[in-house]
This record gives sequence, structure tokens and C-alpha cells, in this order.
Amino acid sequence: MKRLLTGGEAVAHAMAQIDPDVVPVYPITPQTPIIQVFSKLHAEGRAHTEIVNVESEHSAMSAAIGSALAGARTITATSSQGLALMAEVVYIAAAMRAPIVMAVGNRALSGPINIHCDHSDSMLIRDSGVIQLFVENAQEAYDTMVYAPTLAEHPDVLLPVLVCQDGFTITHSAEPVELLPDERVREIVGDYRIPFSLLDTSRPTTHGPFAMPDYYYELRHQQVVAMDAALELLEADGRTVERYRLDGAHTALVCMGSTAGTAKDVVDELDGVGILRIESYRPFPEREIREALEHVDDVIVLDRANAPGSQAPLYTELAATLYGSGARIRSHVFGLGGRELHPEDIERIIAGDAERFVGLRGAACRV
Amino acid sequence: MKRLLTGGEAVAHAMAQIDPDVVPVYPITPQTPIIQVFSKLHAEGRAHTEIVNVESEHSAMSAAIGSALAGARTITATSSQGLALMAEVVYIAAAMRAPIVMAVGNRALSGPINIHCDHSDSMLIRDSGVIQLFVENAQEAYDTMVYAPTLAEHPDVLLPVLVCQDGFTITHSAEPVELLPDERVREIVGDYRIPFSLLDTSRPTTHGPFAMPDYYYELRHQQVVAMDAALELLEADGRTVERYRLDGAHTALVCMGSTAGTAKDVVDELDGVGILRIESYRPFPEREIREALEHVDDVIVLDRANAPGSQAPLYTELAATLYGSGARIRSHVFGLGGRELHPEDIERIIAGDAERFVGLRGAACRV
Amino acid sequence: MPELKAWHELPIAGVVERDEALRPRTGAYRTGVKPEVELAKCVDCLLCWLYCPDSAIVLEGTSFRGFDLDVCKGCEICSEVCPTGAIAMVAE
Amino acid sequence: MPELKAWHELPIAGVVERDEALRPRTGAYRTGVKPEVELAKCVDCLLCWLYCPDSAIVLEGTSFRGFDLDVCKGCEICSEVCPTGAIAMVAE
Amino acid sequence: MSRLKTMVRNQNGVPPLAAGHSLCQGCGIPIVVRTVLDSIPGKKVVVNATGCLEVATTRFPTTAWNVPWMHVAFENTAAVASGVESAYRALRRRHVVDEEITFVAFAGDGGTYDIGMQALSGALERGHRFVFCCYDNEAYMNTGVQRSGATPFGASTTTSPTGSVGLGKLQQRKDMTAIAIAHHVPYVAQATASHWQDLSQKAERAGAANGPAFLNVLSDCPVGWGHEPREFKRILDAAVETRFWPLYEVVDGAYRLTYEPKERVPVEEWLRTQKRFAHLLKDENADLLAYIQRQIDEDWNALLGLCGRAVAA
Amino acid sequence: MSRLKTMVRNQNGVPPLAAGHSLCQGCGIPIVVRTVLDSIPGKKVVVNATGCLEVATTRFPTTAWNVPWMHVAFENTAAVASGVESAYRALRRRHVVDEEITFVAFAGDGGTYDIGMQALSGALERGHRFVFCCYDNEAYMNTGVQRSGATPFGASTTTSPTGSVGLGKLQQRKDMTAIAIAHHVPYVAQATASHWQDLSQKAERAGAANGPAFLNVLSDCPVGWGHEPREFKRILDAAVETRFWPLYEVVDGAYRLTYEPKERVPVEEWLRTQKRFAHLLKDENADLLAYIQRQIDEDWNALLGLCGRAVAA
Amino acid sequence: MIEVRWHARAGQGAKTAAQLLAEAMLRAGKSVQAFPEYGPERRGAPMRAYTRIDDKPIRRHDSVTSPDVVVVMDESLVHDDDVADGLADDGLVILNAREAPAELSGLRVACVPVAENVNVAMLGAVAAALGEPPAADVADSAVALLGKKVEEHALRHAVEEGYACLS
Amino acid sequence: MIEVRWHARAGQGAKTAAQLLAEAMLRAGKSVQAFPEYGPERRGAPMRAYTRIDDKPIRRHDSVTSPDVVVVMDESLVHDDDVADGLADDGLVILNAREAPAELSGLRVACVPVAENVNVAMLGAVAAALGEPPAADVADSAVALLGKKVEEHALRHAVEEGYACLS
Ligand SMILES: Cc1ncc(C[n+]2csc(CCOP(=O)(O)OP(=O)(O)O)c2C)c(N)n1
Ligand SMILES: Cc1ncc(C[n+]2csc(CCOP(=O)(O)OP(=O)(O)O)c2C)c(N)n1
Ligand code: SF4
Ligand code: SF4
Ligand code: SF4
Ligand code: SF4
Ligand code: SF4
Ligand code: SF4
Ligand SMILES: [Mg+2]
Ligand SMILES: [Mg+2]
Repeated sequence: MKRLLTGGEAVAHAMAQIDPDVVPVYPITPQTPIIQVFSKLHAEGRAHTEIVNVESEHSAMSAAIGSALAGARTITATSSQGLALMAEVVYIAAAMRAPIVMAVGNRALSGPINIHCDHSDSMLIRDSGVIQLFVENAQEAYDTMVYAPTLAEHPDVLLPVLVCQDGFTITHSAEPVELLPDERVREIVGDYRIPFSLLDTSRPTTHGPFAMPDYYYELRHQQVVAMDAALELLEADGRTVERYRLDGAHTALVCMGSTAGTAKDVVDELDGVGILRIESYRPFPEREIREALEHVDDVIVLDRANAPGSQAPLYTELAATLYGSGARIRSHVFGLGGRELHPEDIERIIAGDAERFVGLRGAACRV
Repeated sequence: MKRLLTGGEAVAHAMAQIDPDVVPVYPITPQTPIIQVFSKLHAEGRAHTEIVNVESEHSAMSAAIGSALAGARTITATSSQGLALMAEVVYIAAAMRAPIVMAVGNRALSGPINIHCDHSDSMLIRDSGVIQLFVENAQEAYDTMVYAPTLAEHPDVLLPVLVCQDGFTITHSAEPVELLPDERVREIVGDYRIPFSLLDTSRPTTHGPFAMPDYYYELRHQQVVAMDAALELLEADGRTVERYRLDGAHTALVCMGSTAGTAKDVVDELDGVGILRIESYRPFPEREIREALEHVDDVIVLDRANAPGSQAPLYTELAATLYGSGARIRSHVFGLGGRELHPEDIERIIAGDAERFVGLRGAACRV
Repeated sequence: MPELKAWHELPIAGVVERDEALRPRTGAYRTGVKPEVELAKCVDCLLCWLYCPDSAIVLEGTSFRGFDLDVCKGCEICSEVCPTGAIAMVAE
Repeated sequence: MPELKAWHELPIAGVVERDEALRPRTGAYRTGVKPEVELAKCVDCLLCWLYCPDSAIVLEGTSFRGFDLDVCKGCEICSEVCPTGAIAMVAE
Repeated sequence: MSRLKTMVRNQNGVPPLAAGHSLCQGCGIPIVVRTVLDSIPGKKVVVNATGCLEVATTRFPTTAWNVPWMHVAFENTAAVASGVESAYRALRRRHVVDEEITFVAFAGDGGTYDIGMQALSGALERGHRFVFCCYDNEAYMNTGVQRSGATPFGASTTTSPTGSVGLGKLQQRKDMTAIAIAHHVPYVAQATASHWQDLSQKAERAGAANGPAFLNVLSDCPVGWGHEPREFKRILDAAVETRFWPLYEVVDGAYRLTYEPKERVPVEEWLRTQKRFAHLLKDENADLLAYIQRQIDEDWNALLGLCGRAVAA
Repeated sequence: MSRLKTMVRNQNGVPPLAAGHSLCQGCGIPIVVRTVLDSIPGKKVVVNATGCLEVATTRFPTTAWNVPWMHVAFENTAAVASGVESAYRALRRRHVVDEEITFVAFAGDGGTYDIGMQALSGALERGHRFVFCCYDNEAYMNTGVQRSGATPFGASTTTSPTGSVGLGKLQQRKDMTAIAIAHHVPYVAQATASHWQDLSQKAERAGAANGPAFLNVLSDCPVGWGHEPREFKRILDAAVETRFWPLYEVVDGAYRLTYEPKERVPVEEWLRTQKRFAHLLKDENADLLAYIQRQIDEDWNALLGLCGRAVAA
Repeated sequence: MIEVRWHARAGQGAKTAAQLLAEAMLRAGKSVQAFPEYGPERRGAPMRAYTRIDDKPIRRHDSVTSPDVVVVMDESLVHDDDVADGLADDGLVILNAREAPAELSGLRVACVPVAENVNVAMLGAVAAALGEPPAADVADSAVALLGKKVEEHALRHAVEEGYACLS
Repeated sequence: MIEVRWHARAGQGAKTAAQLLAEAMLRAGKSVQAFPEYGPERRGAPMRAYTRIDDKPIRRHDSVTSPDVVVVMDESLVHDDDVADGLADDGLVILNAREAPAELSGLRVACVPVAENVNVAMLGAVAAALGEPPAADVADSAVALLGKKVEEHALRHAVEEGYACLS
């Protein structure tokens, strides 16, 4: 039976069902409902986790690294400034190959300070080596959260996996969600295993050594390879991209997250317009994107983030991916800091009538 | 008369000549020589700055924001983990339009921990809205440092300016440097002026308010426009790109920083191969890049940074910039964590004989 | 509600100048009751002024004059702390 | 110097297993002098063992046996702390 | 009463924090802020951490602040203040600025005890001349009442909830006042909004201190504590009378109790006023209650000792 | 001598930190590390902050560590240790791990007093069961001797250099031991590498404490302090004898001096041993010297007071 | 698709009401979505929440701009917020008041004069206006969600009271 | 371009010597570059530094792989480091020793047996080997940089001593 749950609640339920060993976490809007609901379920005995209420997000990720590499399944959650504050250690988590799962409620970065959705926080760490999966709605948030440990802990992967949902739009929006039975979730995630546990005193290991130019490059490269492995698994599981009405389409909207839902309603009414929704932003599924857009003439990339002094990030990657393909490609930025994107805006974008910065008041100086 | 100075020393001398009001700073290799030499000059009475020896880089940038917006010319310096730790507030410095100058000694990000050069630290904050100027040698480091306040404090700009030099390769390498007379430097930088000083009690102002979806987008957009203004100034000052032997070239190497020097020695011996050195990485001079490479058939982008699970960042931006141009474009990653790039490597790259990850031991799994 | 402005009409970085700032009318937060004074009982002790979280007590010099109901949120603190019982909460 | 390895030959994340780790021979740090013991004077107090920063004092059980000059850096601490003057620094 | 008149005069018709903010009905924070700022004569410049106070007073394009005010982020208030104060010193030396200004930083307990602790500690070590005022409402309120280092033992919050196996927060509160004192700065005090004269005097001394000063001010939160706004004073008084929150100051290392409750009031008098403590008063939790009382008694005796006072056996 | 033999036995032929590291000739750090680890019986797991110790013991593919060891970054040692210890508790509950393990975190003064302070404070508040050992060499040595919160007043470092207008560091050192004590954890102690029995006993107590324990251990740095490696013991002894670095412990709030210098040795005896203090002994800086001595005397008296001892007037 | 907008003061339970309606509709086999608007304003400030109801899966994730039904839980909000904003042409305003104020003249307004458990009563009224779900189902949802805090019979009574006003 | 590699133990002043040579060459109108190698190793560990000298501006910024001259400031390094690594075919090794050890047989080795101010003496020897700059200029550079720490006549003497060994 479906239950009415917000994306945040759905993920918290997934966490309780996974029942991780350790959850180090720090509150921040719009992630907070996740940890609050999880804490409540925990207080009711529904999870047996060591919750570590750390004093900052930098420490949340640091504790998560320690715990994951000590041999404990570890989940955390954050948003925006939290992700920015822990950025340094997010890179290190990936490099130390700590298979942490992190629920992210995407939110605009300061400044100015704002609590609503955009994807600038995820973009900030796009080179960090962590896997980032973007979901469209609460159900997908739940499903992906249950899936995440299996990907993170896969012996060829062993990387942090971020399950990214749009702040408020998904985290705080109640929708029907079908939960799996607890046993099924335990079965899916199975036991936690890593190659070297710090607590294995019979085989003492040194984690996090110092690397000079003679070895840094090679050690770093292992992450590139792990990402490739993750991409293969995601491809096999059909979790890289969603192709919506792309068969025979001349125009494709490329986007991530909850906006895809709104866009689907729009393209259902149009001929020859489809949607390519990027589910796996990292690893970036270049090959599949190229395939999916092979016969498309017009590619419209919707970025919910910006890069002052350059082009928007998703657009830039799409252009690089499609380089030499002959398709026309357009960039639109939208929804920064929670600015709404309505179906009419999407219609205008498709029609070519929209400004580059959709919904911005005042003419953009840069075209 | 030229003096033998490392890039770090040269920048420290520029700082003493600028004699900023406040320097909040935290030590980190390879930036440290900058602040050490500056501290020594200060102890000898050559600068009259309030040096604030903060307890972390997060606080260094935070104090810099407070000081710059209180009406004091402010300079700081950092590298690598320092830049990563302050990333959250780097975004905010840009958004609050604090014209801070920051000397960066570029260094690889952990993990594993490494102290040598690559550009991953600068890449981490490429969407933050700060200006990033990359220099090739110690002389340019000095010149750019003297120039930086004028750009940062320009009324149409008012953004932080980062002067990025390759860690060790430039920061610790002694080269002949011509210093300007002190008075000339004072003249160039002039007085410090900002539109709203926090200390102006006669006109109380609220800095750093909370913005809801109704205003966040517009406030953010101001930074985009400021970046555009900076680009115009940089173009006018000839500080965006260096075109080296590009006239009539069929092949162009695109790179940043000290590597360009090594590459110049190589292409001097070749016909039809030129170099496009990006000096202004942010703002990214798209138009000039397109122009400079208009007649080039082969574009080879050298990235001293990587993005596991995607393409290298500079390559991605070049591809987006040249999208539709017809030029062939190739990506090479090199020099991570201080791995050397010798002239022979560059020759192999140009000849098409090099691996995608130049100098990596072991076959890359990803092509 | 005032018209929303375009980016170029906004002050740099959203700096708000005191003298140009909008001040929301938080009187709308009240939920049915408002404070009322019996001036005769007031001894100008200023405790209501001190404790009012919303700076809604109007003074003249150092004398109590009344409430700024545009902003008073009706929290009842003034009425609780008034030593002479001069303030009562009454239905709007 | 050992051959440098390729990325796929390295342990994941550079985790170093104790039993497979290389141990640098830091004896090369010595700058002309090395410790020498006059065993007759030694009372097995173990202070040299305790204070040697480089774990270069070789014991057998709890008795002093000698120096591991492969790693001794020649800091002279042992010779300073030896209560019986059993250790002297001598030219290499 | 003359202190109150001085405060009115200091305010000079323009409250530093004006009406028009969107803090909850009856929130204690603005009372703390105004009392502190009005007690310091002369010009003031405020730096503010992310939290209820900041979010609810500066929704663009509004502001409730009549004094210069700056917010940068959550964890760096003391660092921002360090920068502002250093700029002030540099500019005064150069005669660009010529007036006396007192710098006051406000942060919640989260922005002080937890995520803002390091920046504060660094600023105290460096000796910047500013007042750091923590309005301590004992939880992260802005994000919906999560436990902080300041949350007292046993309190229920959304991250230390009660439930079939949950008993509220299981750790003691961090003793931030003691930590500030251990920094050996010229002035440290613990105060509360309800004891306004005491708070006002402390704010004045803090502002006049020749170096960093730290004020830890207990401030109620009707929403997070679970009480009616009007109970504000009664509840904070109970915190003081039960010795849960002693009022004292440390001037250049010398401790002084600034108010002494007449008699030993059992801690229940404090706990029963708020929903967050409700479970502690249940019979099955009598041991927790006893533990809390014991802790308070011990802390009080230790404090009396530090104040050079005989301790009742 | 039996304590030393126990240590040898604890080590069991395998020093926790082995030879083959690239710390400087005569560096005091490994002495601290081995003494601490060898004094704690049973299995140990080490977490280490960035700094000389970390950088110089783990150049890939080498390691000098014979115990499980983890480094993540500079500022988060206590947070990493919190995670490891929480994992341990979770895994023990699930019987995945069944042995007793003591967790020891090592960080320099920079990684403790300054950038690592907040993570430490949070871990102390949460009550993780681990020993945090600061090897305090009074500056950022790994990056070339910059001043830290631990650098004493007057010391010359590369960021508090002497010069025509520079007099060394102008602030007092942060009193980190006092700050740790103010966290009211079960065990806090101040020690030094040269007084090994004292240090060893403290490490043993710290390891056995039922909650967080903090050790602040003065450790010399020939390079940064400016002295010959062999002078190690003489110099650290001077720190103790001049009362610059008192040896004491606080067990569940109770202070105890663990060593009392026989007589009052003037602070010059400590200062003159190191180049970083050379300028303080010049005639023109006599006032600085007097100030330093006064400060030491005051602190010592305050400490005696806390230890419940009569203070000489 | 039916879109409902709820106006209330923060703390009055509009978010809960929006969710309860969705919950009841979900039980009745509909697709639903419910979400509030968030800002820095606190207890007492005017706020909005939304419910979407449809027969096919709801995929859009933008805010509601032209509601079919507007519910106003506190009469005073008529002055403090633009409650008629974007109301669909044949839209209905359900107001907690004895009679419709002048501000709303020209609109289709139904009054629900209740004083206790306002959000639940308004919920009943909305169900009546929409013709589904049945009052009993609404009450079941309310009891399931709020039963721990409010007495069951009070909740059922509130639903009925609201329902009655519009049926 | 002439490339010189300096071998020493950390703390012996190789970085300074590399810079001094560059400084003296700069005074003589050359283009120069001087830089050390950095690692986690501390005082006492073998380390390297480099000097590049050319008539035209030096632009390359890679490390030196095939030095023309290798300077070994401490004889024992011959065992601890591969001092001949990449040495140019006609390259010269200048060694602080009485006589060349067996390890270096087959190479062109010049011995400079000095005990005091080794780095400065070796600098003098390099200048002699390169034929420029004149000993007096080298000494001036040394005095300018080190004059505060070491007595002038000692520095001049060291330069001459080194210079003499190779002239
Ligand atoms: C780095 C970072 N982490 C988390 C947040 C989210 N956040 C904003 S305010 C706040 C709680 C503030 O608590 P406190 O300091 O006690 O102030 P109060 O809300 O009680 O006024 C939190 C967790 C943030 N803004 N930045
Ligand atoms: C975020 C960050 N900032 C700065 C550094 C550079 N850094 C590494 S170690 C170190 C100094 C360490 O000092 P301390 O903790 O006292 O240890 P010591 O070097 O004295 O052993 C610094 C500044 C870093 N690694 N990370
Ligand atoms: S009711 Fe509250 S807000 Fe209104 S005047 Fe009284 S104290 Fe102020
Ligand atoms: S508290 Fe009462 S007596 Fe005092 S000023 Fe206010 S109304 Fe008058
Ligand atoms: S000289 Fe130093 S390193 Fe060598 S054995 Fe003695 S104490 Fe150890
Ligand atoms: S210190 Fe001296 S007496 Fe003691 S064990 Fe060592 S050599 Fe023997
Ligand atoms: S939540 Fe609490 S602290 Fe925040 S504004 Fe409301 S009453 Fe004040
Ligand atoms: S610099 Fe100092 S602390 Fe670091 S290894 Fe050398 S002697 Fe030890
Ligand atoms: Mg709080
Ligand atoms: Mg140190």
C-alpha cells in the first residue's frame, strides 16, 4: 500500500530499514526532516544505529569516513552550506574509498543565504570523485536510497554515493510512496564488507598516507577507474538516464531532478519533443547521452545552477559530450534559489521564446 | 635591476608595496613562503598591515570578508586544503562583493595528501564567482599581484581576485624578477573605495541579508554581470589569453600556468604549432578563445586537474566554447600531484603519441 | 505588496540601507488578542518597553504612550510583566 | 630504489599493510657521528630505548644489545640520557 | 530605574533592532539583543551568525536593524568580527575612521558552542576587542529544534527525541561559559534575559573591557521549549532560582556571583514549565531527575568554590 | 624500573611507531607517541592529524606504524576518531568485533589548539571513549614554524618574526589544558616527554578513563625552537622547572600537581636554551622578560589554588 | 487535476490539513501531492500550503498558481494576504468566518464558522465541496495522523461540522 | 643552457648554494632559475636542488633530468642517492671529498675537500668549472645573502678555496 510521505520522510524510512551502524549528521534545511524522522524512528526502536550528533558538517563527513573504514555501514545527510563546509573531506572520502551513503536535499549556496532548491551545492563537488544520483520524486528518492549502499559497497566501486533530491520540492512535498518490506531491504543491502577494516588489529593497516609526485597520480587514478565501474553497474541497472519520448524526437530537453516531472506534462502535449533526464550525474553517462540524442537536432539544456564568468555546468558537459555531433545546443539557467519553473516557462523555452536566464527579472547582460 | 626571487617572494614583496590594511591568513604549503616573507617585511617595518593570524582558512576568508567590507584593503593567501576548507565562504565573498585579493599557490587536493602542484584546488571553486588569474612565472606573479587590487576594486567589478601560481614550480623557484618602485605600486593601486562600508555609522547598512526565491536569482545575477565587466577590463588590459605562435598554426596547445613556458620551448622547434595560454580562467574568455583558435584544426587541451566520472574541466569548457567550430579537440590530463611534464612529453602529445593521462603508470581504463 | 524589482534595480550584494528598508507589518501575527493600557495605572516603569520583543511600545521621552499595533504580535509579555497591571489583553 | 608501480598494482586508496610496507633506511640522516656503547658500563636501565626517537635501540627481552645503525639518525640523545655514560658518539 | 532611562537614551529613539522582524511571537532573542546593545553607550556595529535572529530580521529587501549589521555564515561570526575589528584598528591608525565603535557579535548556542566554537576560540586567543554574545536557547531553533552542545541533559529535541527507547539528550551540556573563562579573556559573564539589570550591567562591562568579552545569555524559545510566550519571565526566573543557570561574571580571572537565589529550589520547578522536559517528571524517570538535581547541586557548589565562598556540605 | 619493563612488554617487540620515519634527527614527537602507546595495555588504534608526525611516518608506500592508523585531514582528528569509536561501539554490539581496543588520536598543537579545536570540543561533549593526545611543540612545524595558539608570548616564529619592529608573538598562549578541563571530561593532564614516568602514568590513566581523555604533552622541536637535538631532555626539564609547563592532572574535576619543582627557577633558564627566545634576553627587552615571569608566577599560583594548595603571597 | 490552496498562520495546521486532504484522497485511490510554502517567517505569520489531486499520476513539481479551491483558516488573513490570487474562474473560497467580508465580494465564498480544530473542520468542508472523499474517510485520516494529540471524537466532530457547512 | 644539480642533506644549504649560483650568474647578465626538491623528509635526509643558467630567458619549468654538473656536498650521499642519475655524457661531478669513491669510477669527477661553509666552497668550485662568474662576483653574492649569518672573510675564503680546486 502506498503511503503519503515527503521525499525526506521516504528517505528516513529507507534509512531505518537499512538500519546502518553509524549515522553522523548535522542539521540543515532542507535535509533536516530526514534526520529528524530517522531520529524519531530510532527513538521508537526501529533502528539500532549509533547516531553521532556532530558539531559541524565537516565533522559529519570526517566521522563518516572514520566509521565507514572502521567497518561500519555509514549514512549521513546534508544540503547546501553543509555540503560546502564538508567539501574538503568529501574529496577525501572518495579518495579513501569510503562507501558512505549521503542523502542530499539540494539547496542554493549562499550568498545571499537562501534555503530553497537549486543544484549549485551538488555542482560544487562535481570533481570530488563521489557518485551523485538525482531523483525526480519521493518514490525514486526512496528506491535510490535503498539501492545506494549496494552501489557504494560494490567491490569495484567503493565510493561515496549521494542521493540528491530537490530541496523542498521533493524533501518537503508529500506524495504517495510504496515502501518495501523491511526484510526485503535488508536482503537488498546485505552485509557490509570493505577490503581493509581499520579495526582489524590482526592486520594493521595505514589509511590515508602521504603521497609524493611519484605515487599521487596513480592513487588518484584508481578513482577514475572506480567511477568507470560504477557507470557500468548503473548502466546495467538502467539508472543512468531516463529517455522520455525521445523516439523520433527532433528536440530534447536535458535536465535533472524534479523539473523533469513538470517537463513531462509539457512535452506530452507536443510533437517531436522529448526529455533526457540525467539520473546519474556522476559518473556522467556520456556514451548513453550521445546515443540517446543521436537523432535529435535541437538539444536544450536546463541548468539549475550557474557559473559566473563561464557557462552553466550541465550545459558545458553536454556540449563537450556532443562535440562534433552537429546538433544545435542551447543553454538555459532556471530556478536558482527556488525560483519556480512552470509549464508555461518550459513551453516558452521549447518554442525558443525564453530568455537564457529563465524567469530572471531584468535583461541578462550576457547572452 | 632584476632580483632573484621565487614566485612566493615576489608576491610577498608586491604585498609589502601595496601595504594592505588587513592580511588575515593561515599557513599552508606551498603558500607559506608568501606569508612568511610578508611577515618578515612587516617585522622590519616595511608594511603597516594588521596581520590576523587566524586559526583556519575558513576564518581567514571570513575575516577577509569582514575587513574588506568594513572598508579596509585586504589580502590573503592559500593553497589546496586551505582553499577547500574555505570554499563555502569563497562563494559568499563573491556574493557579498568583497574585493579581496588572494594569492594562491596551486596544489593538489587530498587524498592522498600531497603538497605539489596541480590545479584541482582552483577548479573546486570555479563556479564561486571569484576571478582567477593564472600566471606563468615569478615575474608575472608579481605583476599580476600588483594589478589585482585595481581589478578587484573596480566599481563595476567588486569581486575577489585570485592570483594563481603553480605550487613549488613557481612559488619556490627563484627567477629574475623586476620590481616596481614602491611609489609606483602605491600609485597603481591608489586608495581603497567600496560602495557601502560597514563602519559608516552615519549610514547604517545591513550586509548579507536572507533572500527568498523572490530575490535570490536577481541578487545572484549581479555577479554574472560583474564578471562580464571584469572580462571587458581584462580584455582591454590584454590579460585574458596569451596567443603564442598561433598565427598560421594548425595545432594549438591550450594550457594554464607554468607549463606554458615548457611548452613554448617545444613549439619553438615545430612548425604550425602554437599555444593558447589561458591567463584569465575566470572570467573565461570564450570569445577570444574562439577567435584565437578560429583557423586551428587541432586543439589539444592540457588539464592539470581531473574529474573522476567525467571529462577534465578545462577540456570540457574548451569543447563547449568551440562547439560547432569544426576543430578536432583532444583532452590530456597531466601533472597531478606534481608529476613532471617534460618537453619530450609535450612532443609526444603533439605528435599524438601520448596517453590521455600523460605520464600515468599503467594503462588508463578510460579513453 | 510592492512590485518586485529587476536585478539592476537592486543594491549591490543586496545591501539594505536602513533608511530605505521596508519594514514588514507584523501586527498580522496576532491571533485574536491585543494589548490595551489603562493609562491611569501606568507608572512609567518602562518594563513593558524593555521586554517587548517587537519594540512595539511607544514612548515619549521616557514615558509610556501606547502600542504600535502595526507591529505588536500580541505575545502578552507586556501584560505579564507590567507591575501595576496596567496592561490587559483584549479581543481584537 | 624499488621500481615504481602502476596504478592497478597499488593497494586500494594507498592503504599500506604493515607487513608489506617498505621501511626507509634513515641511517643516511647521520651527519658524521654514530653512537657506540661500552657494554660493561651499561646497566640496562632502558632509558636510551625509551628516549631514542628512531626506535634504533636493539633489545633482547629487557636488556640492551646495541644500535640499529640502519635507522639511527645520530641525534645523540641516547648518549646524553645514558645515566652511566655507556654511550659515546664517535665519528663514522 | 535610572539604568532603564539610560538605555532609552542610548537608544535615542531608534532601537538598534526595530520592530518588523519575523521572529516568533514572544521570542526571547530580541529582548536579549536590545538589552545588550542599549546598555553599551556610543556607536555599535553588529555581526550576526546564521540562526533565528539573522533569518528573521533581514529578509531582503527588509531589515529590522538600525545599526550597521553583517552576516556571512553560520560558523564564522567571531572570525568575521575579527576582520571587522582589525579593519577598524587599521583605519583608525590611518585616521580614515575616527569614532569609537563597539563591536558586538550575536550567535545562537549552535553558532557558539558547536559550529562557531573554533572561530570564537581563535578570536579570543588573538585578543580582538569585541563582545561576543551568545543568545543561548539551548538548541538549533532555526532549523526546527535539534539538539546542540548547549541542550541540557534529558531535554527532548527533534534529534534527541523521546520515544519507546528515547529519553531525550543523553549528554551533559557543554559548559561554554567555563570554556570561555579558560581562555583567560578580560570579561566573561553568564546572564539571562529576565534579569535585565544584571544583564545590562554585564553588557556594559563587556563593552568596556580591554579585549574580548563573552556573554552567555539564556534566552527562551516558546516553540522549542514548549511554553506560552507570555511565560517568558517566569520560566527564565525559574532557571536562575533552581540554580540551573547561575548568574555570575569573571573579571580578569576573578569570579563573582552576581545574583544569589535565596533558597534551594528543586529543579522540577524549572523542568515542569516546558514540554521538552515533560518525560523527566514521569515516575519511571525518577532516577534521571535525581541525576539532574545532583549535577546542579555539584555545579553550584563548584561555582561557589570558585567565587571563594564557603560551600555547604 | 618496572614501568619501563611493562612498556617493553606492552610493545611486545613491535614498537607501535617503528624506525624508518623521516622525522628530523632528535625530534621529540616519536618519544611522546611511543611512551603514550606503550603505556596503554592491549590493542590500540591510532588516528592522526596532518602535521610532522603524519607526513614523516607514512610516505606511500612506506609506513612506520605497526598499529592500525588513519589520517584524514588536519582539522578533523577528533571527528574521525568519533566515527571510528562509534563504529567500534556499533560493531561490538553486533559482535562483529569482540576485542577491547583503545583509541588514541595524535595531533600537533596546530591540529589541537587551533584548527582542530572544534572537532575536539564536539567529541568531548559527545563523550566518545578515546584519548586525544596533543604533542605540543608550540608552532606549526610541518609548514615551517609558524605561530599557533600554543606559541608562547614573545616566541619568534616565521609568522611572528623578530625584526626592527617585530618582537615575536604578541599574544599569550591559549591555555588548552584549561579549556579541555572546562569540558568536564573524566581525565585531563599536562605532561612532557622528558618526564617519562609522569607521562606514562598519565597515558595509562587516560586510556582507562571512562570517557574522553585529553593529554597535552610538551614536545621539543630542535628545528623550530632552535636547539641541538641532544639537548632534548635538558630543555624540557627547564620548561618544567621554571614552571613554564606545570605537570598536573585533573581526574573527574579534581586537580593534582603531579610534580613540583623544588625551587622557583627564573624563566630565563628556559628561554635561554632556544633561539626563538633569544631576543627576549636582550637588555632592551627586559620589560618583556619581566612580564613573562610575572605571568608564569600568576599562573602557577592560580594552579596551586586549584590544586587546593596554599599559595605563597 | 484539482488544486487546493490553504491560507493560515504558521502554527495553525495548514500543512497538516493539506496533507490530510491528500491522505484521504490517496485512500480514495487518487494521485496526490501536498506541500507547504516555507520562509523565514515564524509562528503567527501568514503562510500557504497546497494540495493537488488527480486521477493520473501527478508529475509536475511547480507551485500551485491557479487553485480551484482556496481555504482560508483565519478570517484576518483576508487583509494580510491576497487570498484570491490566481483563483480559477469558477473557483471557490472556503472561509473560516461567519460571513464573507467585503474584500471577497464577487467571489464564490463558503463560510465555515468553527473555532476548534479549525484545520480539521476546514478539511471536512473541502471534502464536502469536492464531493469526495466521504466524511468518514476524512475523519479516519485525521484520526490516524492526529489521534495521539487530539481526542478522536473531537476530530470526528470537527470533520462533520465542516462537512455539514458545505453539504 | 647549463643545468646543475646539487646533492646534499636537508639542512646543509644546497638550496642556498643553488640560489647563490643563480644570483651570481644573474649579476653576470645570465638568465637563471634555481629551485630545490621538496618532500616529507627532514633535516639530515638526502635532498636535491637545481640551478639553470642560460643566455636567453629560461621558460621551461620542469625539473632537471640530465644535469651538466652534479655537485655532491657530502661524500656519504654517493651511497644514499643516485648522484650520477641522468648526468650528461660529458657531465662533471664535483664532490666534497678527498678522492673519488669507486662508485663514481668512469665519471669525470673533481674533488673539493672542504669542511667549513661547504655549500659556499662548492659554489666556488662550480664557478671555476663553468669558467664564470669570476670568484670575486661569486663571493659578493655569498656575502650579500649570508653576510649576516657568517663572517665575510670566511665566505670569501670558502669561495676561493673551492674555486682553487678546479682552476
Ligand atoms: C554550515 C551550515 N550548517 C548548517 C546550517 C543550517 N543552520 C542554520 S541556522 C542553524 C541552527 C542555528 O542554531 P543556533 O545557533 O542555536 O541559533 P537559533 O536558531 O537557535 O537562533 C542551522 C543548523 C547552516 N546555515 N550552515
Ligand atoms: C586545512 C588545512 N590547512 C592547512 C594545512 C597545512 N598544514 C599542514 S600541517 C600544518 C601545521 C601543523 O602544525 P601542528 O598541528 O602544530 O603539527 P606539527 O607540524 O607541529 O607537527 C599545516 C599548517 C592543511 N594541511 N590543511
Ligand atoms: S503584546 Fe507582546 S508584542 Fe505586543 S506590545 Fe505587548 S509585549 Fe509587545
Ligand atoms: S510596564 Fe506597565 S507601568 Fe510600566 S511602563 Fe509599561 S504600562 Fe506603564
Ligand atoms: S643517536 Fe639518536 S637515533 Fe641513534 S640510537 Fe641514539 S638516540 Fe637513537
Ligand atoms: S641508557 Fe645507558 S645504561 Fe641505560 S640501557 Fe641504554 S646504554 Fe644501558
Ligand atoms: S523558533 Fe524559538 S528562537 Fe526561533 S524565532 Fe521562534 S521562538 Fe525565537
Ligand atoms: S620540524 Fe620539528 S617537529 Fe617537525 S619533524 Fe622536525 S624536529 Fe620534529
Ligand atoms: Mg539556539
Ligand atoms: Mg606543532
